[in-house]
Amino acid sequence: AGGDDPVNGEDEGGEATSTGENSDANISIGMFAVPANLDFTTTGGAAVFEALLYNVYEGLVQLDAEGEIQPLLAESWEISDDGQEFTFQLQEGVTFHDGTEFDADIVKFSLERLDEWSANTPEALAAIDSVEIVDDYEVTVALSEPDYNALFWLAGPLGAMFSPDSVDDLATDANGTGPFEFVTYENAVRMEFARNDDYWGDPAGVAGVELVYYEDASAAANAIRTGGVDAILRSEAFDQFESFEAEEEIEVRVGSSQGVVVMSMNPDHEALAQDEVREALHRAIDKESVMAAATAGYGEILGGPSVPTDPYYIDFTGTYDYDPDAAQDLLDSADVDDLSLTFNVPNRAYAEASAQVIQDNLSEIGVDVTLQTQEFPAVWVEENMVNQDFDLTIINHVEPRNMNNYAFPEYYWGYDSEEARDLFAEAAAATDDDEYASSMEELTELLVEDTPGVWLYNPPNVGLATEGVSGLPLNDLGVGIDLSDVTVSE
Amino acid sequence: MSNDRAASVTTSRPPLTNGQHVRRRGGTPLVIAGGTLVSLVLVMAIVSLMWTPQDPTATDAVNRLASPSATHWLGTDGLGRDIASMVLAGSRVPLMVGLGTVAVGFTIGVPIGIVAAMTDRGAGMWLMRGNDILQAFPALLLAIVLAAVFGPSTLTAVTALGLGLAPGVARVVRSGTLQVLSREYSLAARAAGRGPLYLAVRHVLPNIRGILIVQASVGFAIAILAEAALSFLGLGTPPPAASWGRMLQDGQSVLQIAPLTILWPGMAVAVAVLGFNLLGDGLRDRFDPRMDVTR
Amino acid sequence: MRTDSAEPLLSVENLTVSAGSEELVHGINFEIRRGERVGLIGESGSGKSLTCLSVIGLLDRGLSATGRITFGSVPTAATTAGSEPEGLDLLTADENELARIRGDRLSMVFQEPMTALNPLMKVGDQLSEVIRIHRPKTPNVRDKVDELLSSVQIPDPARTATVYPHQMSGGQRQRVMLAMAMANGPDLLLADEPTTALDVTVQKRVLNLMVHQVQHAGSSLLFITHDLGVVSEVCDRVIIMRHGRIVESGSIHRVFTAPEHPYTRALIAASSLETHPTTGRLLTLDTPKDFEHSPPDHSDAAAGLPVVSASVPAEPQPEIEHLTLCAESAPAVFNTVDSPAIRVRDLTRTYGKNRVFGKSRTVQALRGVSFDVARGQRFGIVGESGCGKSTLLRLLTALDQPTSGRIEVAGNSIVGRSERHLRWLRDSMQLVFQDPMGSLDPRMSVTDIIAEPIHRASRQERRFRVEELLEQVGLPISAAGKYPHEFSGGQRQRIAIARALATRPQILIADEAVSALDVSVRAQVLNLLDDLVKEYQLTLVFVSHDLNVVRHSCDVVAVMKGGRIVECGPADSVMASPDHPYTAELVAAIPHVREGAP
Amino acid sequence: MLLNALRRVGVFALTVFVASLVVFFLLGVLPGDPARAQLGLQASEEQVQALREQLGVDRPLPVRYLEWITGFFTGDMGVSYASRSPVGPQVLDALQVTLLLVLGGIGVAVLIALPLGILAAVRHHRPDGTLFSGLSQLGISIPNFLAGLLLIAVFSVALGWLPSGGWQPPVAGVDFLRHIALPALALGLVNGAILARYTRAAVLEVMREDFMRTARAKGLKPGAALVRHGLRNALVPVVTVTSIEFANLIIGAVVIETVFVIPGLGSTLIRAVANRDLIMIQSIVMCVVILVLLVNLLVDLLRPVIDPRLRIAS
Ligand SMILES: Nc1ncnc2c1ncn2[C@@H]1O[C@H](COP(=O)(O)OP(=O)(O)OP(=O)(O)O)[C@@H](O)[C@H]1O
Ligand SMILES: Nc1ncnc2c1ncn2[C@@H]1O[C@H](COP(=O)(O)OP(=O)(O)OP(=O)(O)O)[C@@H](O)[C@H]1O
Ligand SMILES: [Mg+2]
Ligand SMILES: [Mg+2]
Repeated sequence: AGGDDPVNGEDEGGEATSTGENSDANISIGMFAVPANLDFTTTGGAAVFEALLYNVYEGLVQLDAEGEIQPLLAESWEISDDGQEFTFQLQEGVTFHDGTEFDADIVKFSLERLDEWSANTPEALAAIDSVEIVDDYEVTVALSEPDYNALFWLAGPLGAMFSPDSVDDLATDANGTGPFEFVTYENAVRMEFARNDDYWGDPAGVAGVELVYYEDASAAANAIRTGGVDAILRSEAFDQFESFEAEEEIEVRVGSSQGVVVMSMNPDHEALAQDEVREALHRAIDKESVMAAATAGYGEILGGPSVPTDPYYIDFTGTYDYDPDAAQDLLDSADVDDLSLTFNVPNRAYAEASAQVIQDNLSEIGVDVTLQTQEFPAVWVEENMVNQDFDLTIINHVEPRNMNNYAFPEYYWGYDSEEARDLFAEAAAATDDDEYASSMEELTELLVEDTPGVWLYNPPNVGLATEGVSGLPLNDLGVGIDLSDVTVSE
Repeated sequence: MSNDRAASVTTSRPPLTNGQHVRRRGGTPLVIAGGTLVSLVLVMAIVSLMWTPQDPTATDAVNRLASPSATHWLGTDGLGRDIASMVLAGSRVPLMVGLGTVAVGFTIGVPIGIVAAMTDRGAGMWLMRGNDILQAFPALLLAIVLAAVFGPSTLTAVTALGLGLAPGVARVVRSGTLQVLSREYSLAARAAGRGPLYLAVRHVLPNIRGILIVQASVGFAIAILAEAALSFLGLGTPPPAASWGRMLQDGQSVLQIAPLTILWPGMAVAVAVLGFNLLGDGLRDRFDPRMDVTR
Repeated sequence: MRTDSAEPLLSVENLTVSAGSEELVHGINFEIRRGERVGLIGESGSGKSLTCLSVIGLLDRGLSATGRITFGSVPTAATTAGSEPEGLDLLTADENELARIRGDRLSMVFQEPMTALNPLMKVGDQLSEVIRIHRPKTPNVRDKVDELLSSVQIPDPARTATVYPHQMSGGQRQRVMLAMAMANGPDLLLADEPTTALDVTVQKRVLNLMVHQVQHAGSSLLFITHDLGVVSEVCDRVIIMRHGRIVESGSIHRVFTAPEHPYTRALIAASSLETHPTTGRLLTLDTPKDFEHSPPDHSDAAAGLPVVSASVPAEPQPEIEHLTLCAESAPAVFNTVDSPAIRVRDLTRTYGKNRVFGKSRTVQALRGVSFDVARGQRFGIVGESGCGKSTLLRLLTALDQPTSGRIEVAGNSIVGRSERHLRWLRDSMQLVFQDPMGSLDPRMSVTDIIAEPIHRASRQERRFRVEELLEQVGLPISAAGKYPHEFSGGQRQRIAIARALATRPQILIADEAVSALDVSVRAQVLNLLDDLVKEYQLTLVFVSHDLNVVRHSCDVVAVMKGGRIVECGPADSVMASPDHPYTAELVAAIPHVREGAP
Repeated sequence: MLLNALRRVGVFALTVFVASLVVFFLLGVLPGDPARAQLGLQASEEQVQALREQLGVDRPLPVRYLEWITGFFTGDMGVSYASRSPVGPQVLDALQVTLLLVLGGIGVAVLIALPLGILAAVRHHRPDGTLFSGLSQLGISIPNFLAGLLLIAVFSVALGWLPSGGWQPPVAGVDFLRHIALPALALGLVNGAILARYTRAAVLEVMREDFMRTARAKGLKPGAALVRHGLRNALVPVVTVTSIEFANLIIGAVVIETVFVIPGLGSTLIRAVANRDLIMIQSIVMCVVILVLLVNLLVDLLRPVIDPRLRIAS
């Protein structure tokens, strides 16, 4: 099948179809966040599954471009009234790239294997109790308690279907049912896919995909300028978008992401334990400036922990608007002066830029902030998430619906609220969208009021595409980047 | 193990006594040019301690990447900070790194070199072996690894760069010391009943002073370049301390649209390095016109 | 071959060399005729080299020569057949013209045999190059090279042609240089102190060769040296320079027998270590008046110096035996006395150690030396370079440890003692070195240098002592605050001597203490040493490669060769009737100012 | 001579051994947990512990050292913590890339340095000689990554002549050359300037030598004397410096690779440091150290070839 020829970045000639699309074309796409290896069951970070899910691996369901759950390997499903049983009807005639047939055994195998996952939030599907094979193409997934989010998580990496024979070398090879076959991954340099000609659904629009990895936004921007790549996803060269927009050949596509850039305030710190102090800090920060520094103004200012694409999103931007005087008053009323804080900053451009603006902002209300840059992920994770040794820290939580982490008191930001936990449980037990959304909205309000962190902004998902490239996904939904619709025209 | 041989081949020539090579006090224009540039940087650093046009850490995201104006003489950077102020204040870190590097390098290298020369056969040989091993770890490599071990900071950079400088210093000091020790005045001092410490302090150090000054000057230049490279890799001076290397790193992403953000710190680095190099060259000509070129 | 010897080959008119605005050579004039050998003498810095380099056009950049240097008067090379009969003005000639004659009609031998050859090129190739440059079509250049090498008496020329310069001894290299210069049978050979870096015995051989070659090829020779003895053996005519001027010139015979200029007279006196007939002191440049009235008797100078009776210490001296090392292996003990100041027995010193990897290379610098030095004796050691003189002195002063053997100073063994137990030795024994510049730390003031051996003393005491010493060595008190570079060679050696005397030692060891000095200064320093030895009642161990000097300054002389003492006895007796063949060779090699020149 | 060479090789081996100890124990104290770095934010302590055991990072250091060092020299450098694939091939691939880049850099440097240095020396008393020295002085003062950025800005972004980054293996032919051109230039420009300075100094030094005067006295014109006698002598120190420069180039390559997105040792190292991929870091640092020592050794062995004075063992 498919991968006959290595892809090398430039559009090769091929037969043009009547629509002007070249189905023999190869496309090379610049990417950020380098996968350490191919095993997203044990390797953290979005980089791995982003590339593989929906392209090489598939799950029972998927998220469409609007974030709605759609069938994939499951043709259809039913949810029991108590919300504890999901019955899936499976696609027939689906095979893995190595020829293994996809059936109910695979589903049972894959979902039960979630116990062995050590990365990418397997606990989100902790409610799964058992997987029953009804027949070859029907399975029932039983939950121990209702979980309204279960389908959503099944649409993500946790729902990926694996062939039992290939789970031993997940780190170095990928065998799925998707529209692309995995060809090669040159560590941190490039990953290559070839079209799966035996795909059960609509075949992919290009013959081959090359994902080229960059650690540096401007290096990638230079590459697309000079024809090194045809497109870039997740571009962070914000300052260059303007000049790209002025150019004919390159299209700048600004979409949304699931990311929440949040500055957490450690409640173990004496002063930060006080509501007034946290609120003061929140109001002292000019989020517009922060976003201007971090993303050149692209993205959405946040007032709360949810992002606009969440079904329960409420705009809280007005709640703690930038007001240094009010912040100063708050501090005074809390009787806090000479506040000095250390701010652990992961060594990522957005974080360093944001932190410097914040430091400057806070100095205006007399809060002395010391920046401490830490390598991400190794040091930052250890110091902040494991040891919880910080006063302030900042990170972009990219996983979808990351607000759920406020349910866990042991999570690094140490938010511990009985009320919030009850609301989470209520939302999980919801049986319809409205019920779910209203619980979550209530929860959001509570969080905003408690303000355990300063939600800064929701970064954009910016793609750059050269002329003739179309079908690139616009939004980042925190699942796989579906490249099957990408086409290249003459 | 390698360089001494070349040194001995090139320097073991008998002294020129027939007056054809009259030693001139060379290098004055170089010293003046280098000295001027170095002073310029020093003055920048000192002035920045007391005054900068703007607060170099004050961000102003609305005015980011502004062109030069009356308030922002050289424009602003990606966070809206005043580039002129940052260039001024940014001279402190490289100078400190340079000073620290030279201090560390000398504190380690000079004693090693002198002791190795004085105990040439026994302990000295092993000292130089150790030195060779240290020399196989290039300074920047050390810096990267140390930054990984202890986290990136000026201190780790200084330590690593100093450790990287030390073996070279030790070598030069050793060969200089050997030369001093081979002079009859050293023998005379021993015959006068003077101990090794006296010899080191009264004869060796004053006579290798020239070489040391040259090494210091060159060490400064190297340290400034290395600091810039480390900061560029994100392993040097962490924000918000202004440093030219960081400015270059920050400016890299806006090179196309605001080349000035990179031009100024780039020029500052070049001027400082040029200054120290010229000074070093000039001083080398002055102190030691026939110094072994391999170091 | 060339007949017209009356016509000058080289004529230098009003040659002035200056460095910027500073004039270094002040309008000198001289001529060299065909086949003539002219010596150019003068103290260091008098402009000899500059004159010579001006002729060949290789002055350093920054120096400029004016005047006129005419070379040759016959049509130059075959290439410029019908050209002017006029000689070529070397100062105005362009680089091409000069390159054509250099190495061909005009060639030069430099002073330093160690560095004048390209270290990376085989000797044969360097020789053949000079032939090929000027005679590109010469057939069998290889044979020619062998021939040249054997003409300068290099054994096994074919093999020698394939070695690198560093594999040859200094004398051999200098012969290669000579062969190179003579390769194309030049009209004029310039030789700038070609043998000062060589041992006397080697020097003698090279000089003989040079004269022979020049005579054989009918070339003229301009020979630069500061050694009158050498020039008188090599040249027909001599030019004497001082401070960039020619003070006197004439035939060897005339100049050496009837010098006109006082400087010439002084120079001659100083270089042959003449003593004042009444005081017994060496004649120096400072005392020209003294000997102007009593012209020196040269036959005396050549035959033997007046007895040094005046400087012999008052105390009775034991009888000194004149011994010779008979068989190579016979362990001889020389100059035995009772209760000597220094007693040395079976002293050996081997350099080089076994190494972890590779084979060991050792040098036996001393191979069993035994002798005594009596109290108050002046003990001289002579021998060619590398025979172990300095090694011996380092052992005597406990600056180095012997491989085996015993050394006693005043009855106490000094071998294997730690520095702490040698304090007394440091106080009672001091050293003066060869190189007056090298033995003084350029970064220390004269006071600090002289006071270096004085350990526990107040500032005041120190200053007193330094001033006292300065006076004794004949330097003004004002010298105390100055630095070594502000002094001349002779003055520097005085400082070094002052330092050596600072602790009022009983034994003074002098390692080639006057070898680096000009003849004119040498006499002053030797006089000073004589005085001080008397005044301080010193036991003196005096090392030199110059037999004349040792003979003047010492009672006893030991001749060393290859790490052994081969002969030892009263200075005069050893010089007058050497027993050992090597001593005989040394004595014969001393260049003498010739009397009746041909 | 052979013995001497053997001795040097022995010393080299010993040095490598001690260096490996230094590398291993220095990195043995790295903070940051490789297992944690890999599993990401949400993994539980038990999972992390399990991975630690699986990776063997919980065993005593000496055991790990022995395992690592024997593995290193038998080609089995272990399995990377991050990529879970054998380190050996990855390091070798990266090494190959870096070596090519460094060789390219040396090539450029030498091409720049020799003419510039020689001209600057020969004409040091003229304005153009001063200009050449000035040029090389200026070249040294510019950080190589800045040179790289500027080269990209000019030759790939503005003019579009060459790719802005990336790498192609030599089999790609022209494409390989197109990709290596700018990084090699960026590396070589700066180091060429340094080398030019040394070349100038060496040539100046040689021009003062007595044997150069002898050559002139033989009838050689100044140019011919320099070519026939001077350059080879000047080469001795220049070769030594080139070896030192080689170490600098490897390190320069670390930065240049980052600028030009080249998958060499440098970028691999930086990433391994970020991942706390100990085995990877160790192997790379060890490779660099061995490379540096090897170049020193080669130069040591080479110098006697150029300089006969060094041929006698001492
Ligand atoms: N390149 C130069 N620049 C300036 N002054 C020089 C230069 N070369 C020589 N001199 C000076 O010119 C004078 C004469 O030097 P020259 O070399 O001719 O002396 P010399 O008679 O050969 O002495 P020696 O016996 O020591 O060789 C000395 O005072 C010397 O310092
Ligand atoms: N430190 C040393 N290591 C190895 N060999 C040495 C050392 N010092 C001297 N030698 C060798 O020992 C021998 C004797 O040297 P020494 O210096 O005693 O000779 P010298 O008679 O003083 O000669 P010169 O007249 O040249 O000063 C020489 O062959 C010399 O090469
Ligand atoms: Mg001279
Ligand atoms: Mg000696």
